[in-house]
Parts: sequence; C-alpha cells; structure tokens
Amino acid sequence: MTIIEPRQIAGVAGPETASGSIRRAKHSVRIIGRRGMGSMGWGDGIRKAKHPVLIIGHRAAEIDIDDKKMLDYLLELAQKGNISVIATPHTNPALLERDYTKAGIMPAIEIGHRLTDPDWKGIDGKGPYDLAIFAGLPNYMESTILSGLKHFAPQIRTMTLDNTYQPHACWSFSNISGRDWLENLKAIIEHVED
Amino acid sequence: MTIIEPRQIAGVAGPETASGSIRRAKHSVRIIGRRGMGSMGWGDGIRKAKHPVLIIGHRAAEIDIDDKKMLDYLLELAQKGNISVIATPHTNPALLERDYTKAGIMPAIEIGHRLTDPDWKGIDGKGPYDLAIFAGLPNYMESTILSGLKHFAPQIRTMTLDNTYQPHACWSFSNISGRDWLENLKAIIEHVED
Amino acid sequence: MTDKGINLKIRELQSDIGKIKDLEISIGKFRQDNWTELQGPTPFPSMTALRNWDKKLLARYQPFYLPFSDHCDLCTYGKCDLTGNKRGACGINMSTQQSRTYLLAACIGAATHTSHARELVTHTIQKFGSDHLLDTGGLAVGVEAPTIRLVCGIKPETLGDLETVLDYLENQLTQLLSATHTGQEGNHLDFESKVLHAGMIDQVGMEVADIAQISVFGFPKADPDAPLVELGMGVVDTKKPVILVIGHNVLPAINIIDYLKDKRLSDEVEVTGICCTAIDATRYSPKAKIIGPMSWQLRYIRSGIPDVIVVDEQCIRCDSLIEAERIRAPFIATSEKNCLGLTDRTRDPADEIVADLVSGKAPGVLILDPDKVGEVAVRTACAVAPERKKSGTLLPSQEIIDYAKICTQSNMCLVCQRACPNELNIPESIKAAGQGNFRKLIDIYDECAGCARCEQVCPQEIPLYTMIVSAAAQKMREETFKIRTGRGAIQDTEIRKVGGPIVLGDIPGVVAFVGCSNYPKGGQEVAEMCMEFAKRRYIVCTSGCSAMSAGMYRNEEGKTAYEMYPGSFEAGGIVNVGPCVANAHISGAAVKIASIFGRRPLRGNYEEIADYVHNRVGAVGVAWGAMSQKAASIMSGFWRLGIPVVVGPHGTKYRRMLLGRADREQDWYVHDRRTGEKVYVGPVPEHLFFAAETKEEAMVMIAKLCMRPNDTVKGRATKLTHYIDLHRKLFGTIPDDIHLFVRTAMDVPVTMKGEITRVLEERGWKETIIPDPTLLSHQIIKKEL
Amino acid sequence: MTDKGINLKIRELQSDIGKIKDLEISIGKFRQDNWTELQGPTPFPSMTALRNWDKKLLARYQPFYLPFSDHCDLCTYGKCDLTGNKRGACGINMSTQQSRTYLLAACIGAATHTSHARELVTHTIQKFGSDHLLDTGGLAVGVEAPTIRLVCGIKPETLGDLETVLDYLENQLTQLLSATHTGQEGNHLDFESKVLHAGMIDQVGMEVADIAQISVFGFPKADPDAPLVELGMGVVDTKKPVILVIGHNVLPAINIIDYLKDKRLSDEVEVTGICCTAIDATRYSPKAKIIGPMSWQLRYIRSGIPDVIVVDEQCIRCDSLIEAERIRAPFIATSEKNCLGLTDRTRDPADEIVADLVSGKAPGVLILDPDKVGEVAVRTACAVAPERKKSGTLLPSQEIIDYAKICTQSNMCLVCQRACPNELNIPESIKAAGQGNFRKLIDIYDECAGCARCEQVCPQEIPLYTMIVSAAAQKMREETFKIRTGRGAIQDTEIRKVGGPIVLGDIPGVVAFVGCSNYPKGGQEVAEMCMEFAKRRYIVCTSGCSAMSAGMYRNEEGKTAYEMYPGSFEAGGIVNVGPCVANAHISGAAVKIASIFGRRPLRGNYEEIADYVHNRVGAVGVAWGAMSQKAASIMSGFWRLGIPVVVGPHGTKYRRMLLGRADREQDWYVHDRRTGEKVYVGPVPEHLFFAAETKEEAMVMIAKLCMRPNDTVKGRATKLTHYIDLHRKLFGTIPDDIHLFVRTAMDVPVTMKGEITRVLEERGWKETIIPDPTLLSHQIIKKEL
Ligand code: SF4
Ligand code: SF4
Ligand code: SF4
Ligand code: SF4
Ligand code: SF4
Ligand code: SF4
Ligand code: SF4
Ligand code: SF4
Repeated sequence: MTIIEPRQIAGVAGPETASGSIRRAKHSVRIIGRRGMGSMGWGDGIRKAKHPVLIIGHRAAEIDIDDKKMLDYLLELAQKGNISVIATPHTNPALLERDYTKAGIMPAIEIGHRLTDPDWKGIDGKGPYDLAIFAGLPNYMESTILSGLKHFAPQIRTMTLDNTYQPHACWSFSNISGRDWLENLKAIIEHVED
Repeated sequence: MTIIEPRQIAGVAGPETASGSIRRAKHSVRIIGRRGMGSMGWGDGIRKAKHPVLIIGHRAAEIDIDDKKMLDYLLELAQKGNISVIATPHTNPALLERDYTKAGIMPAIEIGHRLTDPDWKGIDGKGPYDLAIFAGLPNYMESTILSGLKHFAPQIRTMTLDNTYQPHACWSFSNISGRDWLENLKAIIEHVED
Repeated sequence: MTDKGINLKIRELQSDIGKIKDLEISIGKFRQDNWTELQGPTPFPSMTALRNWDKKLLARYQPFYLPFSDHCDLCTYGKCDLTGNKRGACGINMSTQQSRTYLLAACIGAATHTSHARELVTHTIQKFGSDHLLDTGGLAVGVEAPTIRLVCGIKPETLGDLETVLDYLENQLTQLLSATHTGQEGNHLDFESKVLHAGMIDQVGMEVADIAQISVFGFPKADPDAPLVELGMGVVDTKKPVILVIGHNVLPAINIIDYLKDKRLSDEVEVTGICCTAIDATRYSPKAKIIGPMSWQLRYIRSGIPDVIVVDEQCIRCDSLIEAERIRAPFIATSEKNCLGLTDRTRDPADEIVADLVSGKAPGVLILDPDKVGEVAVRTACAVAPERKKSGTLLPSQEIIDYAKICTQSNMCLVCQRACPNELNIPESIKAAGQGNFRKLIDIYDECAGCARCEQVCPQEIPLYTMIVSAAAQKMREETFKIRTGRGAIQDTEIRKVGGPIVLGDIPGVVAFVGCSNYPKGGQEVAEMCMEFAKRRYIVCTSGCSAMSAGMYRNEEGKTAYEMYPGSFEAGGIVNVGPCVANAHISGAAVKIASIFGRRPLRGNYEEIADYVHNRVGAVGVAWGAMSQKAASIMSGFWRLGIPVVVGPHGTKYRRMLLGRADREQDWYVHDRRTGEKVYVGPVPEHLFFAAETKEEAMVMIAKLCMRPNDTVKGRATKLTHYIDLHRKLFGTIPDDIHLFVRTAMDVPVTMKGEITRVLEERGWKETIIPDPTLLSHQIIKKEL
Repeated sequence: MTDKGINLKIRELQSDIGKIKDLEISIGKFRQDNWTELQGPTPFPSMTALRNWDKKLLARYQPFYLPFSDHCDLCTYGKCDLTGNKRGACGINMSTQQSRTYLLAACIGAATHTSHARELVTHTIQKFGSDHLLDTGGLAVGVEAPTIRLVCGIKPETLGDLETVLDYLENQLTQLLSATHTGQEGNHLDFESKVLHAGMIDQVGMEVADIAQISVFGFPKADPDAPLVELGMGVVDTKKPVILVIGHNVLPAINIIDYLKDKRLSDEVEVTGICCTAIDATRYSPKAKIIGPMSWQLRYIRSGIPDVIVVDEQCIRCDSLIEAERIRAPFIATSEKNCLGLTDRTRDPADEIVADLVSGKAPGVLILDPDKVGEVAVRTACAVAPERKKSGTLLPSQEIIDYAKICTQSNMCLVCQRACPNELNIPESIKAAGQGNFRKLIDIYDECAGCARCEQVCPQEIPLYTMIVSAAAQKMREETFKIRTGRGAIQDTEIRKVGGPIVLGDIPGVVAFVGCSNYPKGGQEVAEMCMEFAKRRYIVCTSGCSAMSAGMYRNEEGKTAYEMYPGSFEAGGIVNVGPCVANAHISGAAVKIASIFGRRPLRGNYEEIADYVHNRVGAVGVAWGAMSQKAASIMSGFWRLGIPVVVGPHGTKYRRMLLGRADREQDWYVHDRRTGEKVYVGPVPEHLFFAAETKEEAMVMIAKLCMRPNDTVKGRATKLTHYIDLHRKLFGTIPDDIHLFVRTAMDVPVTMKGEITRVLEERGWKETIIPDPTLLSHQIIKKEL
C-alpha cells in the first residue's frame, strides 16, 4: 500500500480527503474518491459527468511528460472525452501554438468562484458543470481552489490530473513518478473513449 | 483497505501520523508505525523496548471488552510482557480491587510532561522509558498528550491500545469494533510472551 | 504611552487681565491627595516590566506543550510543518508557535473583557456623568479596586478615572497582539511572559467592567446576603410571554427590566437569561431568572419556550438567529460585535420594528442602542406569545422513535459519537430510543455540552439534538434550582477576618470555580466539588457559567449548594461573585489579603504582591469546563499572581500546561526573608496549570495545590489532612509524596501520625525549617543582629 | 470613547487670590480654529459606522472563501469539522470561520503598525516634545494627514495630537479583536465589514507612524528627488566592520548612525539593513545600504558578511539569534515585542555589554533603550570584525559536491521539494551539483523565498540552504543596484497636476507595488512589472519589500527602474514612498485627489470619499508576494476605499478573495449623481481582491482594474488600449470581454477600431451613457430644472 500524503508536506487537509492507492497497470487507474464519492473510478467519473470541464493552468505547457508536454495529453483527453476546456489566460499562448482555439479563457480564481454558484451556466452557457478537472496550476493555488470547491460547491465533483496528491479533490493521483503518471493519463484517455 | 481516520472527526493531525491497516486474524496485528518507525509490528515494538511503560487511564476500568474490563487485559499484558504500569490516580481503586499494588500512581498530564525530559529516570527510578503505551484515557486528552510526546519526546515511541485511531501515536489501532479489539489485544498479549 | 495628565500650577501670575495666585488645575490626573501610599516600582507596567517575575515562575513551572495541530498557517508562507521542532518558513519552532497561539487566545480574551468594560464605562458616563463616584461596597470596601491600584498605581474614584485605565489596557493589548505577528517574538518563554502580561491586563479590564456596573446599577455591593434567585429551565412560567437574553453585556437586559417596571408589566413577562447577562440581570432585579450556562443555550431555544431572543455579546452561538427562526421567535441583536448580518434598525421608530418582528417580515433586527431594546423586546414578546404558545417545538415520543429507526449504526456508522466532544454513546441511546426506551437519551442530556455537532454530521439527518432535548422534556421541567446572585467584591472586613487563617493555613484554602461549561461529564461535577470543599470548610468562590452549574444540583436533602452554605467569604462559604468579569474580585481578594492583612504596599507594586500571594495565599482556581479565549486570559491573570489553576481534560486543548517537577529538588527553594538563606520548601504549589483527567483527580489536586511555603505547622497539618483524606477516599491509598510536604514533625496531622511517620521513614525524610518565604532576593530583610 | 478633551473658559473670575478675565485653556482638544471645514458624518467612526458602505462593496465583490484548513481549533470545544458548511460546536460555519480568521490576521497587522506608531510617537515626544510641529513636506503638503483628517475628522498639528489618534486606534482594535472571540460575530459579511474597518484603522496607524518619523528625523519630505541609495548584497564593503539592522522600527538604526557620526566613524563602518528599517535608515542617512527584502535575511546572514546583527521588530526570522550564533555574529535585540529570551541589559554600562558580546560570553543581549544601541553595536562590530573576517562561512565547491552526493533522491525522497513553498526542483539541482554543475542551484537562488524549509526537512541533513547561497556567492557579489529612498507623502501640487488626468482617465492608472517578498518566482517579476507600467506611463508607486525588489533588476541598458524613471508622482514616475507604513501615502494620494482635485469635503467624511475614489480614481494595489498579517490589513484598507488589490498565487492562502461577477449585469449599476438614474457601467473595477496565477495574468488584470465608471471617452480609450494590447501580447488574443467596457463608440481606441467593432457586433453590444457615478443614493444631486 502506498501511503498517500499531500504533495506539500504540511498540506494537511481535514476529515474529507481523497484517499486510496494507484496501480501501475493500464486500465486500472483507481483512486478511491473522496468520502461520499463511492468507489467510482476515474474514467467512470468523467464519462458519467454530464457537463465536465477541464481547467488548464500555465504549468501544463511547461511540464514534460515523456517527449510531449502535459498540455498535449490534456488536450487529447479533452478531445477524446469531448470535454470543454477553460484555459487560464497565460496558458493560452501554448494553446494557440497548437492551434487550439476552442478553449474559454478565464483566470483560475474566477473559475473557482463561479463554480461555487450553482446557477452559473458555464463559460459556454450550456448550463452548470458537474465535474471540474484541474491540471497545471501551481500546486498550492490548485489546492486552495479545490478546498474552496470542496466546501462551497457541493454540487460539483472535482478531479485533478497533476501527479501530486491533492487531498481536497474528489479524485487525485498520489505523488507519483513521471512514468506512472504517463501510464495513468494514457489509461484515463483510453477509458473515456471506451 | 480500511480507511483510517482519527476517531474524533476533526482530529486531523499533520504530516506525521500513524497509518496502516488492521487484520482480523490472530497473530497478524499490524499497524504500520509512524513514519520513521519502520514496519515494526506491535509485539515487536513492545518486546524490543528496553524500558516500556503502560499508562492506564480511568476509562480502562469502565469499558467492557467481552465479559471483562479493558483493564483486565491491560494488566495481563503488563504481567506477561513484564511492563511497568503507571495508573492515573482515579484508576487506582480498580487496581486495588484486583489486588494490583505494583502500579505507580501519577496524573496523566504529569506523566506526559516527565516523558519529555530525556533525563527522567521513570517512576521506578530505573532509567528513561523508551516506549510509552497509553490506554484508557479520554480520547481527546490522550490525543493531546500523544501530540506533546510526538513533538517534544523524540526519544520515546508511543503506542495506544484503545480501539480508536490516534494519529499522533507511533502505533495505534484504527477505529475498530469490540470484537476486533479483543482479538487483537489477545494477539498482542500472546505475542509479547513469545 | 506618555503621561497625558496635565498639572498646571500658577504660584502667581500678573498680567494685563489680572493677577492669579496659587491656581492649580489638574486634568487627566487623579486627585490622589488623600492617597498617601508611595508609588511602587511598576505603575502602568509595560510588556516587559514584569518579565523577571515571569521568568521566576516559568523556571519552576515549565510549559508542557500539547500541539493541537502540527502545522502553522498564520501567513502565506504556510502551511509550515513544525513537527518535531522543525522550523517554519519564518524560523519559528513548535514550542514558540504554541505559546504564540496561546498569547493570541489570551489577547482575544482580554480584548473581549476590555472592550466590554469600555462599553459599560462609556455608557454609564453618558448616563451618570464622568464624575459619578465609584462605589463597590460602601464603607465595607475601602480598597475599591485592588487590581487597578496594584497594576496601574492609581486609585480610581469616579467613572471618568476608569477611562485612563482603559486607555492603558487598550494600548497594552495592541502591543501584545502585535507580538504575534509573523517574525516578531521568537522565544517561547518570552511569549509566555507576554501571556502572563495579557492575563494581568485582563484582570484589570474585568475589574473596570464590574466596578463600573456595580457602582451605577444598584447591584449587590460586596453583599454576602445577595438574594437567592431562581435557576433552571423549570423555573420559567411558560404561560407568560418569555424573553430570553443571552450574553454578557447587561445593558439591554436592564432596559428590558426598566421598561417592564415602567409599564407595570414586571409580573406579566418573564425575563430569562443565559450566560453572564443572566447573572447580571438578577443582580439588577431578583425577579429575573437564570436558565443556565452557555451549554444550555441550544436546549432552551429548542425547547421552544422563549418568545423573543435578545443577544448581546460573547459566548452566543453563531447560529442563534437560525435557531430562533426555527422556533419562530423574533430575534434582536444589540451589539456592534455581533451584528449577524441583520438590518440596523437603531434609528427606526419602535412601532415599525415591533410590527416587522411580529409579522415575521423581519425575523431579526439589529438595535445598537440598548435603551431602545426594552420597548421593542417587551412589546414583541407580548404580541407574539399567544400565537407561539399554541404549538410546541419538541418532538412527540413517536417521532423520536421513528427517527431513531432510520439510524444506520448497525453498519458501524457512529459518526455522531465521533463528532461528540465527549464521545457520548449516542448510537446506543438512539438504538434504545428506537425500541421506545428513552432512558439513555436522557442520560446523554446530563453529560451533553449542547454543541449539536452530533446532529450536524449524521448522514441520515436525524435531528439528534432535538431528540435528546425532547426525550428530556420532563427532566427540563424539573430543573428548578436556586443560586445566590453575584455579590461583587469581598469586603475589607471579611478579608481582615480570614486573612490570617488563610495565610497561616488554618483555612485550608480558597477554591474558585470559574469559567465555562465545556465539562467532560456535565455540570453536576462542579456542584459536587463545591459542596465537598465547602463542607471541608474551604472558602469556595464561584463565577460565570460555573456559578450556575454549582447551583444546578440538589443534595440528598434536596438543597442546592447556595441554600446549604452562606454567601460570605469565610470558611464553608460559597461565594458567587458574579459574572465572568467578577472574577477580578476573586484575584482581588488575594491581593487584598496581601495588602490589608499582610500590610504589603499595593500601589504599582505587582511583583511583591504576587510573590506574597504565591507563597502565602492558598488559593486555587478551577475552570472545570474552561472553553473560551476569555477563560484563557482569566487563567493567565491568576498565574501571574502565582495562583494555580486546575482545568478539566478538555483544558489540554489550550495547548500547554505549566507544570512543576516535584522530583527536582532544586526547583523548590525560596529565600528566607529574615535570613536570606535559601530554604527547600517542597513543591508548593506543585503546578500552575494542570489538567485533571477526572473530577476525583481534580479534587485531590486542588487540596494539594492549596499548600504554601508559609503555612504554619497547624495550617499545614490541616491542609495535609484534607489532601490525604481525599486521596484515600478517592484513590484508595495514601499519597506517596507526603514526605515532600512535611517540613517538621509538627506538620503531621495527629490523626494520621502512625501511617505518615512510616512513610516518612521509608522515604528518608529529613526535617527542614519553615522560612518567611519569597522568590525575590530583593525582598530579603537584612536582619539587624 | 467619550470625548476626553477639556476646554476651560473663564470669562471673568474674581476670587480671594485674584481676578481672571478671558482665560481659555484647551487640553486634549485640537486647536482647529483655523480649520473651517465642516465636520463630516463619521469622525472617529465606530466598528459599524461605515457598515452600509461596506455592504455596498461586499454586495458587488463577493467573498470567495478558500479554506486553508477544514477545521477550527480556536477553543476547547474544538477541533470542529466545518467541512461543507457544517457548523462547529459554537454554531459557526465555514464561511464565517474563514472571515473571522481573516479579521484576526487584519487585527494583528493593524496592531503591529499601530503599536509601532505608538512607540515612535512616544519616543519622539520624549525627545522633541509634545508640541513639536508635524511637517511632512513644508508648503508643498497642505493636507498633511489625509487619512487622519478623513477618518478622525481632526487636523493634527503636533506630535501630541497624534496621541489622541492612537488612543482611538487602540480602542477600535480592542473591539475588533474581541469580535473574533468564540460566540461573537456570527455572520461572515459582518466579519468582512469588520475586516474593512481594521484596514481603515491600519491606514491611520501607518500614517501616524510615518508622519511622526518624517517630521522629526529629517527624512525626505514629499521629495520626488529623494536620494538614490545603494541596494543589494554586492554593495557592502566587506572589509569594514558591517552592522546589519533588520526590522521596521528605525530608532536603533538612527542611534547607530548618530553614534558613527559623533565618533567620525561614518566612513569606517558599514550600516546595512533588511526590511523597512533599511529603507528608513537610508531616509535618515543615504550612506546606509539596503541589502534587500525579507527573503534576503537568511542568505545575507549565511553569507557571513554581517559582524553584528541588530534586530528591532516585525518580519524578523524567529531563528535570527540561532543564525547569528552560527556565523558568530554578536546579536542585539531591541524591542519589547521580540526579546528572544535574552537577558535584559538595558541598565548595564555599555562597556560591560560590549565586553560580553565581544568575548562571546553573551551571544546576544536585549537592550530596550534605542539610545543605547548605537554605542554597543558599533563598538562591538569594530571589535569583532578583524577576527571574524578571517574565516568565511560559505561552503567551498568541493563541500557542496560532497554534500550533494549523499542525497537520496534516487529513492524518490524529494521531501525538500515538497517542503518548498515554490516547489523548486531542489533534488535536480542537487543532482547536478553532485556532478559539479552549480547552474541549477544558482537558478534556485533566483526564485528562492529564503525560507530554509528545504533544509529543515532533509532526512540526510544536507545543508541545502547554505549550499544554495554558497553556489550563488559570485552572483551575490554582483548584486549592486540602486533604489530611490522613501520620499514620503505626495505633494499637493503633484496631486493638482495629475488629479485631473487620473480622474478623467488620461493617465491610465496608478499602480502601487507593495508588500512582502513571498514571490512565486523571485523578485524580478516585480521589477519587470514596474518597468512595464512606467513605460506605459502609468504612475507606479512602490513601498516596503516590493520597493526593494523593484530596484533589484537591471534592464538591457543596465539600469534599474529607479534610474530609468523619475521619482515624482506623475505619468511614468516610479515613486518609492518608503517603508510599509508609508503605504498610507499611497492611499492618502487617492484621498487627496478626491479632496484637492475633486473638492469633496474630507473631514470625517469617509463614505463619500471612498465612493469618489472607487468610482473615479483608477488605482490598483499589487502585493505580489503578500505574506504577512500586515499585508492583510494594508490590503483591507485599500479595499475600504474601493481600490482593488492583486496578489500573487500565494495570496490565495489569505483564505478568501473578493470577486466581482462580470456576467451579472445587475451588479454593475451606479447612480448618476446628476439625474438619480441607475446606469449600467460595466464591471469596473471588476474585482476588489484577486489572486493571479502568473505575472502575465496579473499585468493584464492590473490594466483592466484601472478602469472606472467615471473615465472620459478619451480616458477609457487609453485604458482599453493598454488592456487589449497587454492581453494580445501576453495571451495571444484580444480579450473576449471588451464589450463590457465600451460604453460609447468613442470609447473604442482608434487603432483597434476594426477588430473591436467586430467583437461588439458579435456580442450585441449597445451604447450606454457615462454617468456621474456614485454608489450612494444620498449623493444624488437634485437637478434644478
Ligand atoms: S507564521 Fe511562520 S510558521 Fe506560520 S505559516 Fe507563516 S512562515 Fe509558516
Ligand atoms: S450536542 Fe451533546 S451529544 Fe451531541 S455532540 Fe454535542 S455534546 Fe455530544
Ligand atoms: S450518525 Fe446518525 S446514522 Fe450514524 S450512528 Fe449516529 S444517529 Fe445513527
Ligand atoms: S464562563 Fe465561559 S462560557 Fe460562560 S459566559 Fe463566561 S466565557 Fe462564556
Ligand atoms: S470556536 Fe467554534 S468552531 Fe472553533 S473550535 Fe471553538 S466551538 Fe469549534
Ligand atoms: S529556502 Fe528556497 S529552495 Fe529552500 S524551501 Fe525555501 S524557497 Fe524553496
Ligand atoms: S530532502 Fe535531502 S535527500 Fe531528499 S531529495 Fe532533497 S536533498 Fe536529497
Ligand atoms: S513588505 Fe511584508 S515582509 Fe516586507 S517588511 Fe513589510 S510586512 Fe515585512
């Protein structure tokens, strides 16, 4: 059993935290969700969402996974899973480089705030989101925003795809190596397509 | 995997907590110790201690396990494992009822304080303790004292035999049922004898 | 602070307009002409002025830190992990962080009393004038403000004089608070010294508050025969309109009582109260009724009895407005400190406010002028009561049973129990309730702290707290007790009578039960302890929530503590000084013993007086359910005077104890004032801040902590008798540390001689002398030989 | 507080001793005879006096809470789990708890400035007399204390006048702090209102502090040409004895400088400083040198350069004494707030203290009289320097390599990185260092916040921080920069010149870079932002740590920001007002624009002025590395004036943002003062407290937040140009919310007409009018038709 600790050493959350373990084999990505989430797996979590949104921070364009950037995997996921994307403003240049122009642009803190409003119709105006997937924000900022959502957006499930454990999310990897991360991202991408 | 949560819902500790799982079979009592404790099992933890002490609070005389009191098991453990006992004052009448007069008597908070002094020779004057086993104190008071020791008595390992999870201890059960508790206590008692 | 007083003296002035001779104008200074006492060394002491005294205490009574959290998140460098004395990003370590956190709590507590005092003083000056004379007990109280005299070195005579004191307090609090900023104080013992300073400031603040209100509102003035008033939920005449006042600031309650008198409605409307406001209301009018301590808030509201709820400040549940709405009781908030998001209606006509409250258009209002509250509260209560009385809010038995049945404890749910501060076995009681047996639910009512956390967490959304209260409905109706209302200060004459016996040890001790109601097993334990010590002829004092709990229990004879024992400050008395701010009279009594009986100079002479109290006055504070930041500061004030405090097990959550080490002989030497010699006196008092696991442990510890180096042999023998007797009774054995407390053979209680002598022999006990004890080398009197 | 001023008038007095005619004595009152301005509605406002204004702001700018911890442990009922808006044992819920925590931080911050101000005022009164006139800029500054006038409704003329202001502040802080007690304020928005009150109190406190010290110490007085002084670790002449002063209270530093002057040693000894004390030391003597902001503390100490370390108060590492011992530098603590457990040597002869420090008998001392510090510090530095200079404290390359080799990162250790607030990749840099390549370690130096948490946690006990500093030794020596020292207030004449352009929008904005150095990627980003906005002819202000960071970067031409741009308050100026307390001059400038240019009455007229500032003055605060509780209170002061603040990503740890909702049209209506109509003005400014993810995001947001409803079409066009241009440059597209900011076709920047018009059409944009904007209905002027 891997002991799951928050990425930042003192990042102790509270009673309700994501918890569980992660396996290395394809297709077996599992982090037991936050209490109350049941044991829904990642792919299920995404597939069952009616209106998921992927929120991409600027670090996604900086961080290498294998020979690509984290951002590339995220865009692949968005496409395969048909997930709308909100990029934080400073992430946008990297999207444009990739000719990706479908993303909404909004600062992370504004996204967080609006998600707490159950009446917010989303950046696409298509109605409230029910799953917010975060990736590529500075770890500590992502953590505070996820905490805000945990407490004040009970109607939304949260997921993070960073390779660091975020106890405030419903689904989070533990602190995993680049290799594990790659395999698991790939597995999730495959799974949402299924 | 049992998710281990502090007994008191908001009893979130911090980065260093006891963690792990507990099995039901005899002889397989295992809670992985606090980080840095390695994977030493309970029995080992006790047997390898040079000068262990068992600190018994008044609730040990109140709580039933099976058809005996918790106190009875503790005294059995003390005897089999040749562990010196400090009872908190209000526990003493129950010891006297059982004709047990070997215990030192000292308030829990004084014990905690003295254990932080690496030069304290123990209530028996035989030299510093290296393992302090707590049982039968009010849960929250035991927790604060264990926290004090975690931070200020690095030279001492701590264990609790209550059926509630104490994240500040080196060894702790998770929040377990009376039946599991009984089996595990018995297993430990057997194991220290081995 | 610079001295802002102005003293203008003109011996002779000849000018165009005239000639002046011997004109003297003093402003902002106290007319202290008839106070001949010399100014001591530390009037208006700064944050470090008494640091040396603090260091002496802290060398003996070491902080034992019990971190409640492993990390710090006070600034954006955080969270920082401080486990195992790692340092945070600002360089702080765990012990320093814990002491900082305690200081923060003490500052909050002291600020609360001080700002409360400020409000009372400002209000009373507006009404009665700055020159209104202070009067806390007529001729019986010469030392009207022992703490102010001691700390500030002034002798306040009027309400206006108190303003200068408040300026000083606010100034010191600002400085103390600033020390908690990231990157300020870096040493835990210096933080602890600041904690003690905050405690002293707090005591002054409390004294200001209580002497101001006593002086103007006709409260009992140091009156041992303050009236016995009604206490408990059962004392309310629920047929009348019922007003509930909650909090600490009596001004709105007074206005309600005045309005009722004015309109000749006093007998038509019930004024009931919770927390200190309740005590003060009965000090103002014995017709007011006290429901109970803080932990009674929710049960009383859920009972549905109050028709209107008026809250002022401090210890008010943050969900009081929501709870009021639940029982459809109109709600009035009256304090700037607790506005609850309500619309400020202070300037609206009473008619409109009452109409809105009665119609439910406004579930609650904010009225910041206490003098407007009475009319609104009374008229609203009278208007809504008839309709409200028609429907109850408690659950009928069948509903309790039905709810109990949806509990999922069979799946090891138990989260209600895990959320309960006292780990009460709610699941079991719910199980029984499901079978129609409410006994266990009622038992929970007895030990319940009234926090409703169980109800908050139940995944089945079972209304657990309402069920507890409903099951205990009958019991609630039977809660009819008596309490002697707050008498205020201790008379000088009383001090003269008991000063000697206390200092010599003939009276075994003064035990003060103070503070909040976060009890481990309900309030009855407080009552039992009070009775036991009164029976043993200790002087027992009470205040605040503990004063109420002390009265909420009847002995075999069916009498409450206050009916059993007199209210005078004497052996076997049970002395309710009053609300939390009246705590100043308890420490003030210790100070007065030093001054009146011990004849030590008081004025600006803190260190010597504290040294006197610590070594001679066998007083112990007990805050069995200490919960709040005010309790944190109140206790700190006692510590700085060297008076030990015992708390219940929840008290460990204050994050640190101050513990002596009886086993370290070197810690227990004092100077003999007469000879200058260093003399071993044993661990007396052994601890300064001690958390007991159980009531029994507390009682034995209290008896032990009453010993002082100065005890005469007779006094020590008396104190030992109680210590050993309680130990034997409660723990079954005689204590194993008796040898530490016996100085000469004469100290040994005659009745226990055989036994004790055996112990002494076993332990290789040696006789020692009884000094004229002091911790201060400059207190040594060079003896002229 | 009642009015304690005394005004004694005697028209004629005939008595035994003589006759007086027309005697008038005023004490404690301000001689305001020549201030004809009418008193406004809220002089010395109470905690709730401005609650309605706060509610207006908070209705628009909703708190978004980001709990940093799921539980509360403020009292012994705790810990309480508040997850998902569960209520704690006291009934509090999560949002209320978060706002309470913020209030606590703001109180600590404001208390810190206020107590600092108190110390300065008390000290300067002792030295210069209560009647010493205030002078913050001679004739150039008519409105000497805009914030005091605005808030208190008085016009201070002397040092003594400031004492009454301080009494008020301390009183309010005590009340605010008391509101955080368990069971006081129960509503989060009322807590937020109190936060704003604390911020306002803080601004007054800062103003008091800075105008007092400016008035007596000959600091630059509103001087745009304040001297350029030296900045950086490389500017120290390490051959001389080096004194390091750290903190915020300049008194000991002044005494050091005076002593050096006195002894003609000014050129023989280096006086270097960190944090605000450093800025103030250079305001006193431009020979003093500024090392850098707070995050430079540890690196400078570890460099071994300082021979003596003198600390005063605030933002001083709690391990400063330990770190000083490590480099064997004698240590002097000088503040009651930070005694560090040291022996108080205040009353000992300097000779003895110096001897003990030099011999190492005392590694450190406490000296509480600033006037004694100079001699001790200088003599000690001179005595120890020769010996100290002989041995270095940094690690030679080989040792760095050796240490690097024991790193166990190959086992996925990584705890250093996990402990790092910025998650810097220390393991990788250590790996490279182990191979002799220090490049990555040096990169870490650039982004490092200097917290040493990495070093604290390394299980291999590798001295990581020393390694970083050692690797960067060469780089440190090259840190030679310039900073214009703190100029103090803004002149009335400057305000007259720029007031119009600002209010009309011709100057695109005033951007103030303030606060601490907890930067996400090092200080260079602050310098880059300053330069960018100065280049775009915004008015750029700086203060505190940010003022230093702004100077620690050279552009392509090798020039620092302060060398590139003038120090005057004008378009394209970079205006270092001074230390943290000088922040009051920045908000003061906004207030002065309302008063001097806008001709709005100032005296006790907070609401109207804030409404003016909020709707007309395009100012934005940027606290890129905001870390402390002082930063928390400073920001709150800006918010109450309606001025938005942008923080870096760490700023989310303040636990809540104040965010507007551009998508909710109903939130963005104002009254037109002229007509009384409600007019939609778009989301300007969109947020009140915003955390940006990156510098780029911050810059675009800053440009956007400078827009105000009152902008003229020309002004709006200018502001839009910068907003759109920055957005395009940094994010690659034009913003998708332009339509919200264009009111009439004339608002559209000519150069971008085509593009924008397209967007407007797409969005179905409609023209609206430009009102005379106000949020206050009572500000509507009934037009006479
Ligand atoms: S105050 Fe110190 S320990 Fe606490 S969070 Fe800030 S840097 Fe960390
Ligand atoms: S309300 Fe009573 S039973 Fe429920 S959690 Fe609180 S103390 Fe326990
Ligand atoms: S929390 Fe609710 S469901 Fe669970 S055991 Fe308690 S009462 Fe039953
Ligand atoms: S004793 Fe404690 S709970 Fe009771 S009123 Fe006083 S502070 Fe509040
Ligand atoms: S203040 Fe309230 S929420 Fe916090 S610990 Fe106390 S009871 Fe719980
Ligand atoms: S000292 Fe620098 S590198 Fe080390 S943890 Fe702190 S910020 Fe990171
Ligand atoms: S903490 Fe120490 S051992 Fe671990 S990776 Fe960092 S430098 Fe290496
Ligand atoms: S800006 Fe922040 S870190 Fe710097 S000195 Fe001021 S409060 Fe301290």
